[in-house]
Amino acid sequence: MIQITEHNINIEEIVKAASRHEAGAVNVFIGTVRNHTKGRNVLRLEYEAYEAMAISEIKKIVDEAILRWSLLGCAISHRVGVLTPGEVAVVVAVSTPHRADSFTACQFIIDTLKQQVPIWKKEVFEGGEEWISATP
Amino acid sequence: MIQITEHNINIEEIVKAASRHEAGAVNVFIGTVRNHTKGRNVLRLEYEAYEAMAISEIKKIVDEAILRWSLLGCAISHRVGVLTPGEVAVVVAVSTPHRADSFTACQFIIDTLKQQVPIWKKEVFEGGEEWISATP
Amino acid sequence: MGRYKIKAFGITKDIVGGRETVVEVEGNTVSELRLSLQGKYPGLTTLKSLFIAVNNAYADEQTAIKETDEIAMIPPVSGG
Amino acid sequence: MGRYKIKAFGITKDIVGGRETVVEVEGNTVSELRLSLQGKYPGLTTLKSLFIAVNNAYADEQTAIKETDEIAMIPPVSGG
Repeated sequence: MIQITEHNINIEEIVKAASRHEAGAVNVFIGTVRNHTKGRNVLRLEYEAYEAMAISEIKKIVDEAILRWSLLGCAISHRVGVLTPGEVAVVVAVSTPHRADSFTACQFIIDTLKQQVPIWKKEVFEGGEEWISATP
Repeated sequence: MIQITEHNINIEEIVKAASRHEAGAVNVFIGTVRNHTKGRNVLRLEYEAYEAMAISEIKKIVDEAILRWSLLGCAISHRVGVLTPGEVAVVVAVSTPHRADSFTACQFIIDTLKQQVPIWKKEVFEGGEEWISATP
Repeated sequence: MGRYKIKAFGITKDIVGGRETVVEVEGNTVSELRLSLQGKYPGLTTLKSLFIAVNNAYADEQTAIKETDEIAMIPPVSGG
Repeated sequence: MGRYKIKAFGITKDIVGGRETVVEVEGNTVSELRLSLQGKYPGLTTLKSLFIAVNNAYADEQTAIKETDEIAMIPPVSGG
């Protein structure tokens, strides 16, 4: 299950979608909106995705994770739209027979997602706004 | 929040208890009952805890994790009683400012919990039962 | 030589002033498209990186493009 | 010399036949307690390991025990 959504992410639902009865371990990464970054007070984040390509790029990452680790289930949901501090921006859940693989695979997926998947966030803080990572 | 419980673990509740507005990352490990181990069909697991000591040992592990990583929040729940395949046996959730620490700290906690905390499981499979890891 | 419709996201949307722009390109490669885009919108050269996606996949500089392809500018991503 | 009430968990509960047992110990250390337990219940020597907890913490062999302490046998743990 791969999802780009404008609605609140239901963590339990993502975990269920990734779980398998043959799996003993589920690892879940949840990225939330921080209330400050670089000493600035964050008012909100605005997320935007190139949806069709984002889903296709996430699929490639999941396919690689399935090949490299014994991934049994995987579910990923990413929010778009306006998010305020404390809200959940992304959830990655993977299930594997043994627990060490669940950590490694989940970390690989979120790390690679952040590098490759066409999703952008603009941070709106007190006194300004900035597309994160856009300029040197 | 550290909990030994006879009731279903509510994952969303554990995640909420570990989340902090200053944290950007939450990592969650969920241990579930597998439907087979070592080629045996698992009918159920029976978990037992030395509750007061288990909570005290988990606290020590969490205190060490707080010292070693920038842990902002942590919540741990472990089931006791009779569990059937697919059920959640343990949930560990940690929140940190940055994501790499969330993976490392969560893995440290579950690995150490499995080595040190006085909780035992008996596996009841087709044709027999066994206290896991008890005898060589 | 062709006329290409290009999708814009994130900061590139602000630079070109909308979700889409159209550029004339001398040639039919991603590399030539990039030159046209940067000529029309010098602000694009200030980005940390700018990839071009063709039909929902990252394209390299030599990739040939057609006017019917779905083409997009991909500034540095920042999901998660 | 003392009479100690010992909690039993997991496989040790099966070996001693209940949640608790009482042993007479010549001496007042964990090491001497362990010998008494193993003398009374030879099954305990077949375990991969057997720790003794005193007042909710792992104790080492030299730890002194009192009859009023909360003492427990900790066979190999298998939580998670």
